[in-house]
Amino acid sequence: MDFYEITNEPLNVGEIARRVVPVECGAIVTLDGFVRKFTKGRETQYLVYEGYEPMALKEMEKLGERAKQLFEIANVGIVHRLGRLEIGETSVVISVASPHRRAAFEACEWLIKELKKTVPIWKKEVYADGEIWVTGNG
Amino acid sequence: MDFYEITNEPLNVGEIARRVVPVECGAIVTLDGFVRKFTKGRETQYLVYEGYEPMALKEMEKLGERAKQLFEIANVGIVHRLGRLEIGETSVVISVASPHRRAAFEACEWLIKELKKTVPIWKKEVYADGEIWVTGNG
Amino acid sequence: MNVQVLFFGATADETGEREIEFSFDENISAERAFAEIVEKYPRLKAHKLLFAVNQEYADGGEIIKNGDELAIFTAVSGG
Amino acid sequence: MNVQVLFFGATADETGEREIEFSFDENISAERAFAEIVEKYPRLKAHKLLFAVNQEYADGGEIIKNGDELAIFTAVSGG
Repeated sequence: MDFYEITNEPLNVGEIARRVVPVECGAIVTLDGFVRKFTKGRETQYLVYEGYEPMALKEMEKLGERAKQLFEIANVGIVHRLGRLEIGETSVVISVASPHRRAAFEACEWLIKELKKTVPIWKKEVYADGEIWVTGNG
Repeated sequence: MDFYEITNEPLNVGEIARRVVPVECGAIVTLDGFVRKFTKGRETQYLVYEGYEPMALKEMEKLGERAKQLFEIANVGIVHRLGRLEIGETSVVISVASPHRRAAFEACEWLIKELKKTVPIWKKEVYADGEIWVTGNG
Repeated sequence: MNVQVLFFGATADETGEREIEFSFDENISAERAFAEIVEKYPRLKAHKLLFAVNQEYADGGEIIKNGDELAIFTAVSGG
Repeated sequence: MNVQVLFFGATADETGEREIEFSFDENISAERAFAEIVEKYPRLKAHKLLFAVNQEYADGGEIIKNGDELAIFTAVSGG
């Protein structure tokens, strides 16, 4: 099963990863992105993620479909969390299942790179002395 | 925290992944290897993993140390399960945390490839009409 | 002809709005429509902006129709 | 001089043993020691074997000491 979701609830990495497993597959590669305490030496207190939800879901699904054309993979799952996230909490989980692990590694890495370029979600870093909306690299 | 473990209990992928997280890191890449239903078209009923446990732990630790020399990663966790595993159950989890995800992907892929060559653990595939100890590629 | 215009993150902060109604002449292109909106909220010019029409990235050539959903935002930073 | 010899997986099946005691002359090399064990269990010759001394892969040149732990197994297949 492929799935693309946006949620305000905490993410369970293992549970998400297992949902992409078809019987013919032997490996899942999962990326678990989470809130860093330090960004360029500055201490983050917490983050707020905001998304253009319907468009973000469409873009996530496009990425999954494109990944399945580019790589020999079986299933893709992408779940992004929105709202306030504390240090160490998972913001995004991307799981890819495939019969051969090489393709799963490649597809998972491609998916996170593309997600950061195209999926309309924004991150605000909150410091002790201010806050800033992070701008991606386009 | 790095860790290298062998267990007869079911593996919780998410719980394992989170143990490798240091505060300065932003991504964990996790490989979740599991029991396939079909191997070269033949239907597996279940698998039995056997290990030379003290040596396997030493070899796993060597791999983790080597990975930290080769790649810019913070922490490595490797947990392998032994005993009887049903279809779909996780046999091995390798989690790598790093500030930059590229290194985590590379290190995780390197670790599973090397683990399959050097860590003394063997897999027996049990079919309806027999069983076979799988021999690795050395 | 009326459309909805959505702002997110930095563009919501700059405009003080998250969602507005906006009126255009018929047959306006996306490029001209977005230019009009930016003129109304000049603080948006401080940013490199991305534009979407009906939840798809716009190339500017789209013809805006009554009831369309437009969005203006900065380079995404999810993940 | 006595050592322990461990078998795993296919080598345990071939020898019918998981752990045995084995006696050698003093100062025997790992290469000669493993050759003697394989002679006693000739069915092992059907396999490409790997050897370990004290939980480290052996290169054959090691000198076996009293109480050492030897192991004979086939190419690993974990993961």
